[in-house]
Amino acid sequence: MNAIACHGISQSYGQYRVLRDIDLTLARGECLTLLGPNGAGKTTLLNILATLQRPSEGYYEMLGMNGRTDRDAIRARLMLLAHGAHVYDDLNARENLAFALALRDTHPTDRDIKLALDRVRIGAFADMKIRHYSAGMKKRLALAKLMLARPDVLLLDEPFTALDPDGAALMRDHIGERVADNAAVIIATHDPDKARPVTTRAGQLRHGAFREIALEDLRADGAV
Amino acid sequence: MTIHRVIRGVQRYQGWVGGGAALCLLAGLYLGLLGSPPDYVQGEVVRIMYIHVPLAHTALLGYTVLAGGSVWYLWKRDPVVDNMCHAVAAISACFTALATATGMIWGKPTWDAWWTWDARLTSFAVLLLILLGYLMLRTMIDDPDKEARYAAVLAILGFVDLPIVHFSVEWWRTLHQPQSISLRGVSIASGMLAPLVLMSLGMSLLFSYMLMIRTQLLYLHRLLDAKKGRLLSRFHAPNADS
Amino acid sequence: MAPFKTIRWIVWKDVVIELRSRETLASMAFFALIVLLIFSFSFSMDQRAAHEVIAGIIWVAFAFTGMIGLGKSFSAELPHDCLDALRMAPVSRGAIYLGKVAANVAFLFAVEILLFPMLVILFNLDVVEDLSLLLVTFFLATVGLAAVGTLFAALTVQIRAREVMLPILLLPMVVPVMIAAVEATKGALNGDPPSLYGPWLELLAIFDVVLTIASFWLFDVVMDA
Amino acid sequence: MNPLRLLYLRWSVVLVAVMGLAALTAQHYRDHLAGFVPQEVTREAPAGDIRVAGMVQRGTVTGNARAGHAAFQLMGREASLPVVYEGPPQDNLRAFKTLVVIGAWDASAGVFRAREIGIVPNYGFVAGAYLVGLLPLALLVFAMSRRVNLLYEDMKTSALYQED
Repeated sequence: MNAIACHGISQSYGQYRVLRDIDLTLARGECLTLLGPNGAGKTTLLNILATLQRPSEGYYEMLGMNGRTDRDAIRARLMLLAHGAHVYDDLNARENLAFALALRDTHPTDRDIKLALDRVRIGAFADMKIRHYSAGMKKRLALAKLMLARPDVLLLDEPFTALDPDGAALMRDHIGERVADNAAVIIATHDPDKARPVTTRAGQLRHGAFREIALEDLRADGAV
Repeated sequence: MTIHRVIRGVQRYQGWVGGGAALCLLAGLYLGLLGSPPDYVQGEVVRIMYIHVPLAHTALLGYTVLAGGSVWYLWKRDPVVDNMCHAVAAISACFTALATATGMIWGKPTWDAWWTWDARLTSFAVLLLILLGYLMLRTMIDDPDKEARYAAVLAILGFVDLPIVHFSVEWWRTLHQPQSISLRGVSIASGMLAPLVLMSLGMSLLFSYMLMIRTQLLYLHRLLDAKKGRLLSRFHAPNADS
Repeated sequence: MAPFKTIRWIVWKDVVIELRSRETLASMAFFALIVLLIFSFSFSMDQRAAHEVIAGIIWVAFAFTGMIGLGKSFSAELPHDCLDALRMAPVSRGAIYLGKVAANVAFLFAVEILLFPMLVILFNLDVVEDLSLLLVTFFLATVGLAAVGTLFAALTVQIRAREVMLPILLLPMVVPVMIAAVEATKGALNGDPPSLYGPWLELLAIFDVVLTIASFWLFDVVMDA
Repeated sequence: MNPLRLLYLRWSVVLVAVMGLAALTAQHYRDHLAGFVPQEVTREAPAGDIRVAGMVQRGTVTGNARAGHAAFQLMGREASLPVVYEGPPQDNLRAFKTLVVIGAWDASAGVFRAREIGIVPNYGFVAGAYLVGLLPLALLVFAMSRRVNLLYEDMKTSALYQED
């Protein structure tokens, strides 16, 4: 059973076609690093897979579930790390984690949350309002959320931006751990060097069309 | 490029519907203006009924079609159905505005006022506001899928709301003033029935004809956009297409 | 997750954020106060005249205040794309809706209770001894406003010109709530026998039930893609 | 035939039919409108059946119009006209009501013998309502049909619409 199987997914906005006939399958335990210049449709593809929008044409299956009909079941198994941190400014880190995980029907104890925050090294700021967090700290908080939720499918949109080398290493180690744990991961990034150690497959989006590339061709400039 | 089968059907039958509408309306106009007797109380002014009442009925019919089409869209997610809903809304708004206008013209000689807070006039005004809000909403969304969904939500909720609006306004007016000469006070003489039925039928047919035309219009625009987009992306990414 | 738990978490989140920032409550209360002040300047009223128009003034003020509160309840989800997080959450959309409605009713009702003494002072009202029916009126009308308003706030927050579109779409829909609320409030403030304005409360209750059910189902369409 | 030309042809047929109907209607109502005011009747004493429009003078109504016979003074701008009504039962006879009476001038008795009483027709409102109701609809339908036809023409001719 494939973790993700896209069948002819296209997305158009009026006369602009952002995605064109994407056929893509990803097995569990695979990590696909997706390259592509700005406007290539990476975020749109991740949004479609994350059930945030419906493709204009085509459909996908995730873990054997239909992306059109079993949306709630799919949502329970995947997580999207997006540009927005999905946190509330006026809650502190612990409250944000508790709320986000409660919506996923995960109820970590205070100790679990504290441990996760310590692992991403923001345990010292656990009671600070997110309003005062830096972008990197928010990213680390999102990483802590991933660690606690442990979804089967991870969709990561620019996971390394805003992170310092230490944070990027934490992120990469977690991805590697999840891949070893038989999760399926898609990383959309402009920074393939950081993703390379955990990548098992590479692909490229150009003008909305997907094509698989060799791992050796995974380069930052994206020119293949 | 294939044309949607609904649009094909529309192309086949639109001539009959349009011709039927023209015939019914002409016959209805003849009977209404010349062939029917003036009313005992209202005199010649009663002839406004033959245009006002069919317009109002058709506006309500249009709103029912809009709500039904919206449910249909949410069920099937067929863009043609969305084009139809968009078309219905514009046409119903037009019919509602005209029904209100002719109602006001009827009100002036009968109640000696262009506007009264009569339950029907008020509900029609609210209906018109909802329809205009609907059309405005559609211009505020860029994503066509989102536009269709949100418009459907608004239409369905408005349809649920409308009886409550009418009921509450009617209740409110009867509490505040004795019922004024109601438009319903006109007893329908036998000579009046024929033009009324013909005009109602003609207006419903005209509404269907307009709906067919406007649905095609919106559909063709969408087709044009999609087609242009395909050409554009072929131009941008020549390799990807082969 | 059990829907009730989701509702509780959503309400908890909204209330905690509101208690920390006090943005919505403060701006709503302040706005309503300004509206009331402007009304009291523009009609120089004796007590008798006040009784005729006060119910209308109250509900104009509350409706516009409600627009602010309802709009904020979803625009607060916009920073850091929290709305997307809610849309991706594997919980029933209906539970999210009910949680948001509950939080909105709580905020609006709190502001109304807060402003009522101010009204009594500004417009020299005779305070009726039995306020329970007035409170029921306020509550039912607030639920009606919030039931439709929450749906439309969720809808308009995802489109252009949302601050304008919310009142444009919402106000025509809640005409019945406004009529019934004004009539019932008038009756309650004048100390009329409840049998006179009771039907309006029934109408409010019917409206609340019908439109909450409709919005409950439609919220799914608004939030899901 | 060119579909656009066919459209214009169809609309011309409808237009002719509507104009014919309008002419008929106008003719019909002109016949009904031709009438006199009270001072003209007393001055010119026209023969035969005529229609006179005026307002019922207060306090002059005698008899019972509901039973079908009454007498009253019909006020014009300058003079008033004594009217004797014999005809079907009539509800509309009230002081200050503007009426049209139909009958003949009896010069020997100096009264107007009316056999029918009607209220003043208000064709302006009727015409206004029909124009307001139909004209925008017609314009809208015409504009839409034309645009659809143009779009189909475009589809056939323009390079944009080659088969996929």
